Amino acid sequence: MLDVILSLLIWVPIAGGVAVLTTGERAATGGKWLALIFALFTLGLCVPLWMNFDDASANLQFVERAAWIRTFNIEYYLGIDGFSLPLIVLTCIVTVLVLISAWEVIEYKSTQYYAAFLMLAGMMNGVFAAQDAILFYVFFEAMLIPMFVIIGVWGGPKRVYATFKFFLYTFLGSVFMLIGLVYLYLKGQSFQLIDLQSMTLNMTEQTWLFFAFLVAFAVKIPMFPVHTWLPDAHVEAPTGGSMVLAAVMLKIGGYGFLRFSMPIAPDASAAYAWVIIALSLIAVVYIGFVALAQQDMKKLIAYSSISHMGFVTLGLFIAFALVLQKNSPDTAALAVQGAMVQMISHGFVSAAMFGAVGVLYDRVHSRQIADYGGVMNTMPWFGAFVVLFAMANCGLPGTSGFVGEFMVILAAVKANFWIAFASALTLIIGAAYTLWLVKRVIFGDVANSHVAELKDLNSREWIVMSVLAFFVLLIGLWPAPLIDVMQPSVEALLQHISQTKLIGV
Amino acid sequence: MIQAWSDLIPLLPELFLLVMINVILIAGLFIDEKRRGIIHFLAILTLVLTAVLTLRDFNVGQRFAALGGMFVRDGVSDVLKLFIYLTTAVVFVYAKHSLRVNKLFVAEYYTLVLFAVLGMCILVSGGNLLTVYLGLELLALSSYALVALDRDSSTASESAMKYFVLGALASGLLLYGMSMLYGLTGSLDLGVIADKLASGDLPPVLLAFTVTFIVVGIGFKFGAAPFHMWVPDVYHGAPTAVTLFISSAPKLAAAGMAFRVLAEGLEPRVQDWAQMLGFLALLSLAIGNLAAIAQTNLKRMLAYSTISHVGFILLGILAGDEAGMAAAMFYVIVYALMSTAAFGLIIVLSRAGFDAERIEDFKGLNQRHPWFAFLMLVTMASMAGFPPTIGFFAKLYVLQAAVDAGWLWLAITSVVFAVIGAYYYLRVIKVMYFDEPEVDHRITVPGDVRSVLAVNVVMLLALTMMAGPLTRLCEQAWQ
Amino acid sequence: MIPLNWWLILAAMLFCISVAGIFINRKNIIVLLMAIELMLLSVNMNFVAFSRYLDDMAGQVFVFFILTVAAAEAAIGLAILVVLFRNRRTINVGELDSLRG
Amino acid sequence: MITSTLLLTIALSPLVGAIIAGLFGKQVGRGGAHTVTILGVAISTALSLYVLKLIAMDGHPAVNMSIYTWFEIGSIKAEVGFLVDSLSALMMCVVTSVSLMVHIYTIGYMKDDPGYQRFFAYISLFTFAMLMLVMSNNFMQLFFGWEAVGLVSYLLIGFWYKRPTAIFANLKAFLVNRVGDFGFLLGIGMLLAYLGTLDYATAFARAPELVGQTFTPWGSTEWAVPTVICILLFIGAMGKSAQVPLHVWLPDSMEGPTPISALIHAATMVTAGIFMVARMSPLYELSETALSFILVIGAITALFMGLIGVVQNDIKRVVAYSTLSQLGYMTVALGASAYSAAIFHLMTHAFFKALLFLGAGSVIIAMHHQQDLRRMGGLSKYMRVTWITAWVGTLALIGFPGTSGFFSKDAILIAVQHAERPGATFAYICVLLGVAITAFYSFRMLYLAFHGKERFGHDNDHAHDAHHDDHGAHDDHHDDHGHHSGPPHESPWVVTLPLILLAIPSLLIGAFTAGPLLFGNFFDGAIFVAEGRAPLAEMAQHFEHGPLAFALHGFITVPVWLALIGFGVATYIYLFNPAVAEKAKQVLAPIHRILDKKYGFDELYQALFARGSVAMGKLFWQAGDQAVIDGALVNGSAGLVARTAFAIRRLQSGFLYHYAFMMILGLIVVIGAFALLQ
Repeated sequence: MLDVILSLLIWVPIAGGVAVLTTGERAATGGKWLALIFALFTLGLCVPLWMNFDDASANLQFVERAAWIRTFNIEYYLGIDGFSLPLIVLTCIVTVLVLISAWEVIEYKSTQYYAAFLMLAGMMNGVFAAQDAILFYVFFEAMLIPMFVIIGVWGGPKRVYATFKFFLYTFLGSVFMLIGLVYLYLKGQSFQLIDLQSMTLNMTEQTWLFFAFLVAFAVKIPMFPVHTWLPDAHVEAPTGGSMVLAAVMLKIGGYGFLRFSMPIAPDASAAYAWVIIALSLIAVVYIGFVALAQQDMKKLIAYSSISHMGFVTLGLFIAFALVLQKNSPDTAALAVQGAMVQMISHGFVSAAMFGAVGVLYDRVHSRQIADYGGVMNTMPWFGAFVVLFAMANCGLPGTSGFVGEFMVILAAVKANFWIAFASALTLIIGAAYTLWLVKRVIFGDVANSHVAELKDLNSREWIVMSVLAFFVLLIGLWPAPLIDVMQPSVEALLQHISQTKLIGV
Repeated sequence: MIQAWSDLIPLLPELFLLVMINVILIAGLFIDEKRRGIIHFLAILTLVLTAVLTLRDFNVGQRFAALGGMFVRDGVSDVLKLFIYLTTAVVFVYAKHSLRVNKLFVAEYYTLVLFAVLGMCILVSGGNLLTVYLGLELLALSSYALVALDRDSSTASESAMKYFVLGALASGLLLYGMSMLYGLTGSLDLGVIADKLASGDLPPVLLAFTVTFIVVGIGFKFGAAPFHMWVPDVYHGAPTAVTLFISSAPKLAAAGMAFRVLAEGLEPRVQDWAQMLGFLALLSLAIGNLAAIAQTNLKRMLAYSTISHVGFILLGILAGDEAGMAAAMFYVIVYALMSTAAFGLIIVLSRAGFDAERIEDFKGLNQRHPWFAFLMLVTMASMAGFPPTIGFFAKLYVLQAAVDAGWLWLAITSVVFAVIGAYYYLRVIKVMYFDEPEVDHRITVPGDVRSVLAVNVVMLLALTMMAGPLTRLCEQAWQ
Repeated sequence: MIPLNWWLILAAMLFCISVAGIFINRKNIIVLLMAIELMLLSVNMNFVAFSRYLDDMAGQVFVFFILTVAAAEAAIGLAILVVLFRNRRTINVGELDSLRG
Repeated sequence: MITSTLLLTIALSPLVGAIIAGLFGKQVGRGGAHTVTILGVAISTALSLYVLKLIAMDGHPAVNMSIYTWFEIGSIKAEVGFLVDSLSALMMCVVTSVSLMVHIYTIGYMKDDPGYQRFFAYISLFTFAMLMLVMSNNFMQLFFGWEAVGLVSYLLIGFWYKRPTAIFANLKAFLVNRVGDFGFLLGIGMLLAYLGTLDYATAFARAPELVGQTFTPWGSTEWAVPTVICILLFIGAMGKSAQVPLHVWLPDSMEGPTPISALIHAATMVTAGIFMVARMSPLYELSETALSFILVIGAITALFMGLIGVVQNDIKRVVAYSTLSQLGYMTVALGASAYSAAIFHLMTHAFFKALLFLGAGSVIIAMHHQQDLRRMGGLSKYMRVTWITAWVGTLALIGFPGTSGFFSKDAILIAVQHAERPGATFAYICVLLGVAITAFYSFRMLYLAFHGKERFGHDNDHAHDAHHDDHGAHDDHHDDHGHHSGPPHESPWVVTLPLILLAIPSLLIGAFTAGPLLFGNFFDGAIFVAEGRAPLAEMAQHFEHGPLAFALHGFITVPVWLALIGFGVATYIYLFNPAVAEKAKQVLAPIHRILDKKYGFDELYQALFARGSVAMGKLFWQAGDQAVIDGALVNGSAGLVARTAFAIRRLQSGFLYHYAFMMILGLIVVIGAFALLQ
């Protein structure tokens, strides 16, 4: 089984989605259970995956390789390393939680809802497992359609605008990447990432490729100034949509940076790292302030996601300065690790925050902060969870949110004190917008009749919240396992980017 | 003159087709309304048998010429023909339903379509300007008649008239170019012409002038901007069953014509016509994608989307080399599949006295009939070129060829327009999935249409798994 | 004898006139049909002239085919015209704009 | 023998208590909750004392062990581990013992509160966090404890989350602390960047390398690395230990229940900054500049926060301001590199300030949660124990010779007097004046509360309303406690017992420990003072005749006289001639207003940061995101496309001749373009 486990991780959920679709609306409950079983099975697959993963080597593991379209030497080429593994596990966990959290909430076309999420999960696993650029691109793009439908069908009043914005934004970004890939293929007659990464390219080529990739992934992650699709998408998306979007889909941007931009165009990345660093800092500070001004809970969390993603890009790209100028690979590793941990952590935290908003929305059907206040009085357990996740969101030590930011900031100090200075401002701003939100929603006296008649978490929501809380604390208190899994790949990456590709051109 | 009967062997499919057409023509006179199903069956049978005959000595990479080089058979022509038969057969299946509900279920439809098919076969096998012209006209004249099939529809007759006049104008231009070419090279045989041009002792400006006329003729058949003006009106005005046909198979033929005349006859002047096609491609992409956004009628929208697809096909052709031609061929085949699927779905939704041709008519389809909604979703995704549909690989193939031939800027422009184009395909999906249904009558579809449609659409997905063989086929056809 | 160019120029002029006829005329569709005929004739003239000067029969053979096709074309054109008139009660080009946009 | 098990037990037993009380509060009930938590804290208290004994008496060597690796990336390693030496051992004892007292006290203070279990969970959790902080052997864990105590403080200040004032105060506290942590984290980052380690031992060992290294913030400006690091770290301390200008959160934190004011905002958490600087003494000794900076900041805090205390009418706020000023004293000591003196004062202060707070709390219970001094008076005859212990605490606070406060404060004063570094003189003046001020407000509070004529009674309810106007709404809290009026009465034993237990060390601990802590070798290896710096040398001479002699000698020293002056003035005004107070208020109106407005820090911050940042956010959002990016770029381009689309659509006019013309035009264009190209 292990030699096809990646295929299973991709196709089992997709097949499950199809199966669920066929059950139709009449057997909705059966469909739900079927979906949940498929999701759980997929999650179960992660256990052998993690167990048998050799965290001592940076090589691809569980490799599956088969010719697909010989004409362009496109292969069905799967394999994972330390970067992919945690993200795949994250995807599977979040998917299960999303299905559970939608259990009684989604009545309209519920089987389609579940099917969409299952397919989405398979495609996202595909993105993280693909080692062939076109295969990656196929999954990368294919994901958009289920998400488009999810937001559009089960979304809020302004969903049409949001979905189109989301879709076209991402699509526009990715086509440039496609051209870049085509160019690379024509140069090297291969789409396999390994070949692309080892290909020598002169500075001009690298620069063009770098920016082609940048557009694609900057939109996805998203970076300032191409971030405005995210708040709209989140506000309109159903809870599950927001959870997956924030927890996994954004990560694909960061993942893309370290799979494509950095290794394929290392010299250009080094030369233009300052662009990304500047944008990341803007994301951290500017977006932080924007989040402070939000009146809509989901918008606020969406903006905070953007600001947190700033740490991912920052961590990835200060690595260049650290390796090349400061010549301290360890700190660089710290930075990249920080970025990765930040991604995983944000996966859980943001999912939790959106889940929490969903819990409130299901009861009161409002996302406006002004409509709440003193929720603690009627939903003490919920309040406790929210406070925990809020703390994680503003990077309190002991929660996962702290680890990534801590590492990135520490590394940044080595790279340049002022970068660290700017990024560390998140300690203040992040705490400000998160805790102000908590103050206005959770604390205080019962604000209105809606809040007065709130019921505390039911067992279903309990499961979701506590699982997320578990991981938030686990990573926060003991990140070592996660980091050890990634370490060899990180070192390999840094090793790779530390050598210029210009030689021989 | 004929050296030997064996010389006619390559023409066997066409000859058989011709015979059968006449049979059907006559049968049509005697078979009455109720038993017209026979005609339908007969027509499909004809196509199948013709396909069998074509396959009989189907051999990619091998080329033989008949009638003193007037009629050529090689991988390109055969592959195209096979897909012409296939699409036409599918068209017949869909059309029957539409014709029935629109009281147009007449034998003429079948004879005319089959004549058009014959014309296409001759066109894609044309080794000589004369055969090319005859094939073209046979196709064109039958199409004009088809468009006017619905005698009582004023829009149909109007669009037929427009089609006719513009078509005549276009063939006039083409003929003028042919005459000049004849005058310059002293021959009508494409092979000889190629050699003459290759020798290159001819006045370039005059040649360029000539080439332009021929390109215009081809551009018109494709419906490439700025010679696209007929496309929207004809697609819109003609009965859906006819639009279904006109939008699919003839594009294959047009591609074949381009291959014959440009890639073979005018091959030495590639730098001339490549640039012209570049201009056409750019305009087609721009006009097609932009104008489609502003449409409310689905047939019209698809017309503009066709124009934009033509832009992509030209993108392949203008690469000028084998890879480019193969790419264009792949694209046009895929396009034919997508187009039949799209119009097929329109037909599925239409009922007596009501053509579901406005985009609004698809509102809430997901609630009325999730399966068809899903099929439409896949079709639209494929047309927009989203993975994992085959439409994506078609675009990828073409882009590769264009970039390889040094048309990077055009490739980039094309993908940007593809993104703009995505908008109106998404709008269809949006209407089907996000909106509430307005009408709520049951959708009743004959089983054959239902199943063929399913296969047709699923192909758009399944082909991505098996994109290898198809691409290889196109490659070999151009070895 | 008359140099080739004269023929060509004459043909070109006829061609231009016919083309102009197609898009300048805003009245009667019949005129369009005539213009189309004229266009084909000009092309025929080209072919004949060329075949004469190249003394190669192919050109003239082509002409025969063109004439035949032209006949067929005219027939279909008129047929459509009739249908159109039945539906519209007019053959005025300027009124054929129900399909647009 | 100090084993990891032992230390883990010390650290974790409060955590266990917290978890049980917090998650299973309903199941275990009130009794269960306080039993488990008190048990947990009691265990770690006992064990901490045992550890201290081992280290102090049996000369057990300092222990530095790592429990598990938090992460390891190449050479960069973050572990969770314990460093237990005399310094941390002492802190552990202070923390646990005060915490224990507070736990017991809470049983009485919170007995009617619905959040009983939650409260115990919090304070036990706090104990755990504080222990992690003091026992840490590396910066990562230090930062963990640092923020964790901040979190619990946040939760506890907002314990009565219905009160707007409370949830405002806790947000404010957290954010101000975050400002400090911001600097603190950067400091850690600098350390890592220049020393490449997060581990204390390694860092201190390599610290000398820093000397002479410079850091270029911009252009050609050059800063000494040690100074930068130390100041950054100290910014963290300023946040936690509420030094000017980051002090604003502490007074507001009095919105929390009194026990935590005693535990967190007097005895332990706020002293974390002091502890941290002492812990980092090997670093701070490298930077004169940083030390002077600390000295000046501390001095300012010591004097000016004390002054505010003079005009406060809320009994808890008076104590709070005195805490601020005492923290200033400790900081000054640090600035004078008299780390041991600072720690010594930290310890004594922990006891007597906790005592005072709990005493205040006891009064508050008696007055049915009336906190306004103007509504008290003459309580001495109703609550004897509280009254006496309050006297003890006050004497210790003003440093009355013989009390523990006397030794610690004197040590600081002498240290500052003999420190030769920029700002020392200024600091000395400040702290001297501070002594008088301290005495004045301490006795003012004492008299207003326990002596003079009773100002409470039948107008009690009215008093409440008046009181509301002063400080937020406490009404819901009243509902918690019912509203039994009638004469005040002594609090139950669970309240008075801790008072007594705290009064003893407040009186005596100084005398017994001053010798070893200040002049002995107790802190050797834990606290490092540069060669030739002996801030307490002169004091040592006086001290060699033992604490008693020293105490007697104390009576002829300046500070004590200043204290007595303060005492005299307070006694005259508030015991014999209250009218003077009013008169003084009129005469010194401007000063009074400045003090009453607390120098306007709050208003300034509110306007500048709170409103300012929200306004900026709105600006960014509406101008940047909505107007420019979305409005102009995104929707703008979409609109452009749409307009073009409709324009092109118009080309399709429907007229045959237009179509034909278009074709011909296309033909001509192509040919023309070609002619040009050729």
